[in-house]
Amino acid sequence: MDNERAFGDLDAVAGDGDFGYSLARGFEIVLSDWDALASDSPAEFLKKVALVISKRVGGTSGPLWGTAFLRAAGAVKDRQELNAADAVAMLRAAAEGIKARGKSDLGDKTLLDALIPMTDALEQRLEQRPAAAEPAVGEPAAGEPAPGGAELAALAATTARAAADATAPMRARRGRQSYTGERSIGSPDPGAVAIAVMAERVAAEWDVRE
Amino acid sequence: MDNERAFGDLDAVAGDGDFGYSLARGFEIVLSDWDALASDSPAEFLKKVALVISKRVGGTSGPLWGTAFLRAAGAVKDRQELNAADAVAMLRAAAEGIKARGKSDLGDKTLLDALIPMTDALEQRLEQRPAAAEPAVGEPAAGEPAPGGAELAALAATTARAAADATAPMRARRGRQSYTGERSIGSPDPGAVAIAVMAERVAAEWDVRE
Amino acid sequence: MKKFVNDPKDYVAEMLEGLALANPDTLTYVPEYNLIMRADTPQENKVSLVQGSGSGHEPAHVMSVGKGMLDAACPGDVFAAPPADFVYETVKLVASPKGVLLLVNNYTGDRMAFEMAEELSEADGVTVRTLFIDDDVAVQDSTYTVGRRGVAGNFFVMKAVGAAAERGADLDEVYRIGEKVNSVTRTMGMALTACTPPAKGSPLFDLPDDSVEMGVGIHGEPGRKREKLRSADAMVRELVSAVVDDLPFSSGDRVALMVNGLGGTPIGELYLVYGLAHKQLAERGIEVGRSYVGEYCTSLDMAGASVTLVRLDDEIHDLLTDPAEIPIRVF
Amino acid sequence: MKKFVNDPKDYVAEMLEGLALANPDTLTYVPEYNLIMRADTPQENKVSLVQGSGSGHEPAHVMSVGKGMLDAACPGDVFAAPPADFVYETVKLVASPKGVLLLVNNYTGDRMAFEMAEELSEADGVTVRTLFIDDDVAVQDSTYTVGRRGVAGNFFVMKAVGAAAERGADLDEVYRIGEKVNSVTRTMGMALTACTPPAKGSPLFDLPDDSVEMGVGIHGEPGRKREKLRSADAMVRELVSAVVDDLPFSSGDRVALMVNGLGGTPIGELYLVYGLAHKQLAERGIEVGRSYVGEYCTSLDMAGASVTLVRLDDEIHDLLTDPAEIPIRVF
Ligand SMILES: Nc1ncnc2c1ncn2[C@@H]1O[C@H](COP(=O)(O)OP(=O)(O)O)[C@@H](O)[C@H]1O
Ligand SMILES: Nc1ncnc2c1ncn2[C@@H]1O[C@H](COP(=O)(O)OP(=O)(O)O)[C@@H](O)[C@H]1O
Ligand SMILES: [Mg+2]
Ligand SMILES: [Mg+2]
Ligand SMILES: [Mg+2]
Ligand SMILES: [Mg+2]
Repeated sequence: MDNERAFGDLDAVAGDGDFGYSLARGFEIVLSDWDALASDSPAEFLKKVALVISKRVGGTSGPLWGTAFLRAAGAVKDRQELNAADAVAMLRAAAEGIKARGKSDLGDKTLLDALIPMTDALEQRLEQRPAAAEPAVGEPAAGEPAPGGAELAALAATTARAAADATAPMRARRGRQSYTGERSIGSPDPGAVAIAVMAERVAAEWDVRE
Repeated sequence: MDNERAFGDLDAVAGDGDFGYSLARGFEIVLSDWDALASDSPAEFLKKVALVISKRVGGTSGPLWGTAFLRAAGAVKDRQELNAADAVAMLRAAAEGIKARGKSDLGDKTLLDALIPMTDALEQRLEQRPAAAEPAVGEPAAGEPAPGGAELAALAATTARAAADATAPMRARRGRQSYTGERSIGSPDPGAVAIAVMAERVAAEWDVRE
Repeated sequence: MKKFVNDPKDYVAEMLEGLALANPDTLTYVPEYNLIMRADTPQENKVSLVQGSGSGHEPAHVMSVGKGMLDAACPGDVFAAPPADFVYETVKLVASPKGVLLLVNNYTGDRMAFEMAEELSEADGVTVRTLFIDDDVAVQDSTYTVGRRGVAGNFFVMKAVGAAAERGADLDEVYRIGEKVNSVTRTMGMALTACTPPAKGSPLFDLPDDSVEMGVGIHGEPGRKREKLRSADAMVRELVSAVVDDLPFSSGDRVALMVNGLGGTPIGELYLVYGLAHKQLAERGIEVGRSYVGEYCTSLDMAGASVTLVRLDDEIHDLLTDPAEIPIRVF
Repeated sequence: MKKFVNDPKDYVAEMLEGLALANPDTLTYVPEYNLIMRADTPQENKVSLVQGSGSGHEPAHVMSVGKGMLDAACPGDVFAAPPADFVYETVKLVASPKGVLLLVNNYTGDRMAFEMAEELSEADGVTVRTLFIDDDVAVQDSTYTVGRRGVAGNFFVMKAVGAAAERGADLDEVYRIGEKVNSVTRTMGMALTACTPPAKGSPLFDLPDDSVEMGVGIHGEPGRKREKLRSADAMVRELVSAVVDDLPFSSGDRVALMVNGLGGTPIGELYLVYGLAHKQLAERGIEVGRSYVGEYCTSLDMAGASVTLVRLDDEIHDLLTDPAEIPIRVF
C-alpha cells in the first residue's frame, strides 16, 4: 500500500487553511507512524489508522475521518486480501459512519456529495459484471470482462471529480460554510474536492504500477 | 491684525501628524476665541493668546509657544503702537523664552534654528539705518531710507526659509527627532519649517496690503 | 505574516508553555494532551469544569483556568477542535466524585469531540454532563446550520458555573445555572480586518479597506453581510440592535454589557465602543448592571469587536460577582 | 484607517466617557480638563498620585486609576502631553494634606507641562513632588536627547507608589519608593507594524513587510535599528539581552518579568514571548519572582511587544503584591 504520495497531494488541498490544517497534520502523523501501523490484516491496519486519527487529529476532520476509517475496518474485518467488492463495502461503510457522526446526508454540500456518488458508480460497475456474466443465448459466455483495478480507479476519479464540481451551486448545510448561507453558493465544497484529489491520486498511482 | 490666514497656512504644515496636531488645534482655538481676545494693547492681546495656548494646547508645542507669546507680550508691555524695533524685541524675547522652557539652544535642530537667524537678520537691517543716518561727508544726508514693513517681512521670510533648509544636515538634540540619533540627519526640522511658512505667509499678506 | 512565532506548528504548545511558566504555583501544563489545568484539581467537593475549543481565541479558554472558573482547558490547534482523545484524557485528570461538566462552544468539530469524550468517560464510570453554548445571534438560519455558534458570551457561562461549583453546588445545579445563563446571553461581532493564522501565514479572508464584516464568526466565518465602514456610532448601533432584538431585551431589563475585542483592536477603542453601546441601551430603557470591557474571546489578531448582553437577575448577578483567580489579571 | 471612531477629534473624550460609564461607582470623569479621577479622592491620610502623558497608551494611564494605584490621570491628545493647565486643575482636584506626587514619563512635552503645573500648584500652597520615569533602554545616547523615555516599566512605579500611599506613607517616602523602583526597572520594545493615530488616519511610519523596528518608542519614535523579521526566539533574545545588559541584571537576581503588548499583538503571542524570555533568563541564572503578561502600555494598534525587568527585593515585591482595584480587570 503506497498511499504516501496520495496523502501528500491531499495535503496540498488540505493546507489551504479552510479544509483543515489538522487533517493534513493527521496524515503526517499516520505517515510518521507508518512502521508501527504494519498489521496482519487490512482491517487491523485501518483500525490503527482510525485510532491514530481519533487520538491525534482535532477539528471537524478528526472525528469524521476517524469514524470513516473505523467503519471501513469493520466492513472488511474477516478479509486477508481485498478485492473490488471489499473496496466498495469499505467506502459505503465509511460514508454511513460520516453521516452518523456528522448528522449529515447527501445534499448537505459536504464530502459525502463526492464520496457517495463515487461509491455508487463503483458498485454499479461491479454489478454489471455478474448480471452480464449469466450466459445469455447468442452472447459471449463470459459477458463483459471483470473490470480491472486501473479501470475502477479511473472511474472513481472521474466520478468524484464531477461530483465535487457539482457541489458548487449547492447551499451548505453542514460545516463552517453553512454559516455563510446564500454566500456558500458558487464554490465547491473543500471536503468534496479533497475526495476527488485523493481518488485522482490513487488512479494515477495505479497507472504507474500496472 | 489679520493673521488668520497665516495661522491657516501653518495648520497645513502642522497637521502632518509629526509637528503636532495639538499646535494646529491650539491655533484653531485662538481663532474661535478671536472676539474674546480683542484687547486695548498689543501686549494684552499677546498675553491672552499665550494664556489660551498654555491652557488648551498640550504636546511639546503648548508650553513652548505659550511661553513664546508670554515673553513677547512682556517685551512690548508699555507700547500702544508697534514699530519694527518692537517686532524684533518681541521675537528676541520669544526665542529666549523657548530656550529657557525647552532647555535648548541654537544648533539643537529646533525651531530656534529658524527663529534666531530671522531675528538677527531683522535686527541687523534695522541697525544699518541709524548708523548710516549719521551724516557722513560727501554722502546723502539721510543715509539709507528706513526699511518699510514689506521689505522687512520679505527679509524675514527669505532668512527663515534658508535657515530652515539649513537644518536638514543637522543632528537633532531636542524633541522627538533626537531619539533617532544619526537618522535625524537629512530632513529639515518641522518646527523650523513652520517658522519659515509663517514668515512667508506674513510677507505675502504685507504685499497684498501695501 | 508579522508575528512572534518560531515554527508555526509549535505555536500553541509554546503559548501554553509560557502560560504555565507565568503561573507556576497555580497551573499545570500537560504537553501530551495539550492541556492546562489547575494545580489543585480535582477537588473532592467541587464539580470539575472543562472547556475546550480551538486555540486562537485567547484569553478563552486556557487563560480562564483557575479558582472560581475552569479546572482545565484542552484547546485544539488554532481554530480546530481538540482531538476527542485529548478531551477524554483531560476528563480523567480532573474527574471529581461530584462529576464533571464539559462546556462546549457549539461547533460541529467541538460537539463531536466532546460527545465522543463524554461517552468514553461515562464508560469509565465518571459522571459527565455536556453543556453547549450558543450565544451568537449572527447565525439566523438554523435549518441550514448546526445552530448558533458559541462566542464571547461563553465567558459569562464559565464565570457563573465556576462560582456555583466553587460554592459546592452539585452537577445538576451547576448545569442548570450554565443553561440558564446561556439562555439569556446574546452576542454579535464584527470584523474590521481578517486574522492571520500562524500556519497559514496570510489573512484568512479578504476584506477591502473600506469594508467590514457584520456578524463575523470568531474563526473568520462570514457573517450576516459585508458593508461599508461607517462611524463607530452607526456600526455599534447595528450590533446593539441585533443583540437586543434577538432575545429580545426590553425596557426595564437589567443587563451585563460586554464589549469584547477580537484581538487587534486597542482597548481605547473598546472603551469608546462601550460608551456608545451603554448610551444606546439607556435610550431603550435598558440598564447596565455590570460592565466588561477588554478581550475575552478573540480571533487571533483580527481587528473588530463584539457586543454581548446578559439579562441579569439576582442569582446571575451574584454569581458573576464572586471572586476568581485566573491568569488574566494585572497583578 | 479601520477604527471604531466617530470624529477623530472626539476620540479621547469618547474613550474617557466610556471608561467612566463602565465604572460609575469608582471613577469620575471631568470633561473640562480631560481627566479621570477616583470618586473618593482626595483622602486626608493618603498622598495623592497623578499621572499624565499622551493618550493612545491605554490601559496606561487612565485605566490605572483606582484604589491602590492612581488618584487621577490627565491624558493629553493622542501621543501629546496634556496642557499644563489641565495638570494644574487635576492637582487642585486631588490635593491632599499629605501632598501630591506627579508621575511623569520622561518626554520633553510632559516634563514641561508637569513642571509648569508643579510651580503653579506650589504657588497655591499645595505640596507637590514630581517623579520622572525613564525605563527605556533603547535610547542610549543621552547627550543628544532629554534622556531615556518612560515606557511600560511605568506600571511598576505606579503600582509600588500606589501601594505605599495606600499604606499611609508620607510624600518623601512615597517619592523614595518610586525613585527606587524606577532605578531598577528597564524596558526594551520592538514594533512589527506601525500604529495609526485616529487624527492622522494612516500609519505613522513605514515598516516594510519583512522588517521590524528594534527599540521602537511608544509614539512610533524610531529605535536602535531596523532589521529583518526573524524567529520569535531570536527577536526576544535581542530584547532580553538589551534589557539585561543595561542595568545590568546578573545571575542570582530575582526579577519581575513583564511582557507587554503594544496593542495589535494578541495575548497568545505575548504568552509565547513570555515563555521564551523566561527561559532565556533562566539560562542566565536570573529567577522570575513575579510575572506580568498582557497590555500595560500600548501604542494604539501597533503590533509588537516590550520586555521589562524589575530587580526585586522584599520591599518592592511586597508593594507589588498589595491589592488594587482599577478598571483593567476581568470581573
Ligand atoms: N457534519 C458534517 N458531515 C459531513 N461532512 C462534514 C461535516 N462538517 C464538515 N464536513 C466536511 O468537512 C469539511 C471541512 O469542514 P469544516 O467545517 O470547514 O472543518 P474545519 O473545522 O476543519 O474548518 C467540509 O468541507 C465538509 O466536506
Ligand atoms: N526642547 C525644545 N526646544 C525648542 N524647540 C523644541 C524642543 N523640542 C521640540 N522643539 C520643536 O518643536 C517641534 C515639535 O517637537 P516634537 O518633539 O516633534 O513635538 P510633538 O510632541 O508635538 O511631536 C520640533 O520640530 C522642534 O522644532
Ligand atoms: Mg473549514
Ligand atoms: Mg513630533
Ligand atoms: Mg474552533
Ligand atoms: Mg490588542
